[in-house]
Amino acid sequence: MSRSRRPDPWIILLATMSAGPVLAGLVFMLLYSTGQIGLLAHGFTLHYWRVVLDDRQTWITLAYSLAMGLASLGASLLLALALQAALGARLRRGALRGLLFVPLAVPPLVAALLSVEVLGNAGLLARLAHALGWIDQPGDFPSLLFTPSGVGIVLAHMTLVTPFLLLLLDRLGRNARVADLMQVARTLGASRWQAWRQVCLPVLMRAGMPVLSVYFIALMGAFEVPLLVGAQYPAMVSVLIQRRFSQFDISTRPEAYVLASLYACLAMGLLLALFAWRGRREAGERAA
Amino acid sequence: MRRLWLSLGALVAIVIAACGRTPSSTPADPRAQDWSQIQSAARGQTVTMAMWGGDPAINAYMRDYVAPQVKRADGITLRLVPAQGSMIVNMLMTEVEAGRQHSALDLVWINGETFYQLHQIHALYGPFTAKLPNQHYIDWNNPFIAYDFQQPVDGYEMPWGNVQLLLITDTARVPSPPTDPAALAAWIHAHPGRFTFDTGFTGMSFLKSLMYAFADRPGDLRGPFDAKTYRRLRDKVFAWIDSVRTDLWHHGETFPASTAQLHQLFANGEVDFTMSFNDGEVDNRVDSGLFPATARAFVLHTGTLQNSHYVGIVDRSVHKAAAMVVANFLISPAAQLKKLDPAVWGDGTVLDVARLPAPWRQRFAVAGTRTHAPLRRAIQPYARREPAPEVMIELTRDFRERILHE
Amino acid sequence: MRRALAWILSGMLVLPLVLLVLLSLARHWTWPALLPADLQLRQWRDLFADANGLGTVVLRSLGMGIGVAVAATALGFASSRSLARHARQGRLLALLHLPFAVSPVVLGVSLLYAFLRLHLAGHLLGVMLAQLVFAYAYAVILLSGFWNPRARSLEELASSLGAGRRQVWLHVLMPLARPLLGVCLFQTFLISWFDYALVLLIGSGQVATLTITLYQYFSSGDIRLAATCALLLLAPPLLALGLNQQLLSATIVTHLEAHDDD
Amino acid sequence: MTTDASSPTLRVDRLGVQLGGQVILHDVSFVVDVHTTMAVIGASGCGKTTLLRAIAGLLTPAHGEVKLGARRVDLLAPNRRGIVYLNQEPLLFPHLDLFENIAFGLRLRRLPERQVRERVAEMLVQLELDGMERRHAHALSGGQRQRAAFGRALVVEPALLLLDEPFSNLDPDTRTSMQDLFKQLARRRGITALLVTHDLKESMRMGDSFAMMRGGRVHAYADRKAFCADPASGVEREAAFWQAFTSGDAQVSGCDARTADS
Repeated sequence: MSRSRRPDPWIILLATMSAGPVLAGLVFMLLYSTGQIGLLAHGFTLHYWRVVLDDRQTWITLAYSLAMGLASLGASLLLALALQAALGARLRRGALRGLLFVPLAVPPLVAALLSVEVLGNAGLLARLAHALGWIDQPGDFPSLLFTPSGVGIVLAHMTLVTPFLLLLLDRLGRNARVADLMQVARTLGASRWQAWRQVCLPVLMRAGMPVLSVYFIALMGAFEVPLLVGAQYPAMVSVLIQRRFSQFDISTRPEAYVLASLYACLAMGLLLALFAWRGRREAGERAA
Repeated sequence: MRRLWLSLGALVAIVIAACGRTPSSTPADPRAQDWSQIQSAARGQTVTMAMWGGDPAINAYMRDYVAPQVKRADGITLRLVPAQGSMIVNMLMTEVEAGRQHSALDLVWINGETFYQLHQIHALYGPFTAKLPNQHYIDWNNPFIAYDFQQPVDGYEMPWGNVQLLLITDTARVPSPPTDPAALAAWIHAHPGRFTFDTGFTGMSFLKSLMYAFADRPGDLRGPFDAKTYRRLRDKVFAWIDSVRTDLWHHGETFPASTAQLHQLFANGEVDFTMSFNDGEVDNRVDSGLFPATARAFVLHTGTLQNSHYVGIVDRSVHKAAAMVVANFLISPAAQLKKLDPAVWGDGTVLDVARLPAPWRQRFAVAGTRTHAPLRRAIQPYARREPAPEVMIELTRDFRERILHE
Repeated sequence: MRRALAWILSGMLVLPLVLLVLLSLARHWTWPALLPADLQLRQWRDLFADANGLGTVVLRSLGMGIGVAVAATALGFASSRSLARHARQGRLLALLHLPFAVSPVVLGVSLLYAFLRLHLAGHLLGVMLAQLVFAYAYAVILLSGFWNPRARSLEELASSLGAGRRQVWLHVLMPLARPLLGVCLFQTFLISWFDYALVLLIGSGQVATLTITLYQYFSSGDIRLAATCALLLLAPPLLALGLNQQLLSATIVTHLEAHDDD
Repeated sequence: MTTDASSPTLRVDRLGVQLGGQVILHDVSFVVDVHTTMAVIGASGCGKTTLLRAIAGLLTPAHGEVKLGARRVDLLAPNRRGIVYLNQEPLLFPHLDLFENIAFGLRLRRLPERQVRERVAEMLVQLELDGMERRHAHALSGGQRQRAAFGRALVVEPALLLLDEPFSNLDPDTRTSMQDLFKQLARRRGITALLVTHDLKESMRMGDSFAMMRGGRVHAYADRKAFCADPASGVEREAAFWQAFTSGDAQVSGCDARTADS
């Protein structure tokens, strides 16, 4: 392979298009939130940073986003694994195979709208419960949406993520020849459960880890679903940033930037740690 | 390799050039011109108007009626973009910060805190209303029109419509709705989970109406912001909320984020009340099938807010003359009459009918009949003026802190 | 047992679509009715008669999507080749994931100012450029899976048989990558077509797309009109699904997978 | 069949290649006479492939010259050198059928359609592949693919053909028949070729002249005799093995009967 000394313009484009906007945005937010640019700028100040760092809500929101991301991904993963274990090859046959793709055609905005209509207190499920005589009033139906527990957010995300994970697991399984490996385990005396638990699961998780972690970071920053079905409080971080950014009180804008910078650093940190870990893992495997 | 660099460079240049087109000179200030000069300057221009775009009825009025009219009569192209309230403040503020000389917006549909905030950052052009020929029909003595949230509009905003806050219920479920806070609280206790209000503009306006109910003196909320009075009344309102809280929808742990959500809850039958800051809306909603035919609007007899909404011209607009001509058309008797019809929009007029020429007076007298809300005449006695804009800002913040525990 | 479960799952997958169709046709559908009382086409009529004409909105969204897809795929294809040959591939790959990590909302609020400065905010082109950041990164990641040693050998073979740079791309690489390019075009189209956050922020309300319209109806409380919009939003991907499932199955992760295979 | 009169002598002069700071080729110099095949024998990892790729222009050498006749080609793009590089694996373009694969180079040269047809048809007959024109790569056997790859290279009448272990993936019978076919075609078309292999027999069968490669250095032999006489070439050991084998003394020589590929 040739490596000319001259920089490859496509690599420069690649770096500028991906890191450029992120870094430019970060620098801008840092300048703005320290009072060096903007309408409210009166010279360098750490006031807004202090306000946001002292605000309990900042930490609650970050923790909540982390929790929602984990819960959404974890629940989807559990469901996908359960479906895969329960349905096996049937997932790849007949109408179900095509139908599994349907949720991939649904944007988050529509998923959120649908969860309002299905999961709401007067939604389809509640009406079914009513028709079955289980409840009298919409209020009797358990509240799934707009609650701090975030059930609605998790459920809406599950509809979006699970089919994707099913496809992913299927593909990873075939790439890693999980079925063959499990057969080997069985001939070595493993029970069906042991084979799944000790061979299938670890192999899939190991292969799927990089993808899953990127997905987790993306879910942590989700916007449309928590905007439409999340509680007023606590809010997920994207929603809170947007809310602070476009509030009437224009003095909150620097605070929105502080929050956004904090979150951006957190997400970038996680991502880079993930890639560093992957790099090390690959290097380790090559060496071994 | 070099060719690639060149083409990448050219691409960037094209993008910047395509977007960077700005008018090279700023036209003369229309305030120094007479109306016919303004009209001829306006001809052929395009006016971009920011307005809330969520109501098909309003959209249809603007697109099918206003836009063709100004095109035909004045040669102006009206471009409507969906933006409202804080979004407009944000856009204009960001434009100022970014040093844009020419705003993307010309005309903005605003009131209350939006007006207050835009005024703060000097984003509005004015005074201009005195230049409009049709402003003679406006009753500037009406405090509901001349003051926007206790702030004199001073020619920086042109009144466009006038509305009053109403509660809406389904008479099939609630035959005789409660009309004061005490009765409402009793009803809530008797019907747990069936009442709530939203945390948006309308819900906060409902709370402001309650402040009027708890006020000792009628003048309590008049004039500039008074922190002491505000805190006293706020505490009473919060005490009222606390007293009913556990019997609110979802035990008062969460609230709908917007009137839209509240409407949806009401339409689904999840709660028995919703509210609207447009007294003509309920007819429109029944007509579109969202609300049941048995839906009725009513007012708290302890008073509900009435306010006007306005259009302002953006200070950095380069189409001020055309924006003024459009604004003038919006307050023409014909446009106002059309807007009054619940089938079209159902928005109250800002014109003083007594000042209109005779044929218009008759038309206005028979127009705007609605069947699902009391007539304006009947609820006018309960109308209260909007308190100072700081009340809204403070109340929103305090509500978030004290009730939502944010 | 398995069969029953498969049926239930199928039902759950179809139900949302049925629900959307019913919502778009329902006039009254209040608690506790399981089905709407009366169905009619009024919402559809209203929608297409509404402000600025929904036709324009759909065309604008389509145009944006196609523009973003073509640009992202073309630039991404070329860049992915360089990426595949770069010594620091892992690091560059991490860079490409950055926009997705910081999320569209954060990128939108932090770039609005710069976009305004460049006269890009509130313009179709500006929104497309912002979407391109995501679509391009996606395209590079997806397409870098194409440049395996085999593709490289074929490329070298063609050039050793006398094909010039342009001929290699035109007669060898593009035909070879065609299925993947199709997937990439479609997926990057969806990035733009489904986008809400960037249009909201960078578009500053001045670029009305289908998602913006949907949200507006939703936030005005008319979920029936919102559902009608939602059906329009689902139409292209569902249509594509009917034609070719591969178009939808590709994801941001195909590349990561490909790397684990190596 | 006409011989290509323009096919000149290949002259490689002090060619050096570094990859990642490591020296892969040290000042390699040798000459291949026109219309002859030089066989370079060497163990895997000795730099054989790098040598061919440097001559083909698929990587940039650190220094040195490559001349075809009087013309210096090392500064030209790979597609302008008139040198065809053939991989070990018979790579056919998967998006083209057999006919179009062979026609690929001719089409690049914009030959008239009639000529393309004639020359491809003729080549197909010589390769004994006639009747399979419309088949795609996956419908051909390994040997057929190998022949097709040859035909595709020969039909453009390259000034130089570079063969990188061309038959290593084939079973012994097919390999022998391919070697014969190549020999026959090379003679008939007056091909100048450079062949690298680790198979001693293959080099003996196919080479007109010989070289030995070890650790990035090339040693060219004056003639066949010199090649056989050099103990490093392994020819004598091989011969000794077979002699011992046929005389029933296999046990003794079996252990050191390894050819250069170990």
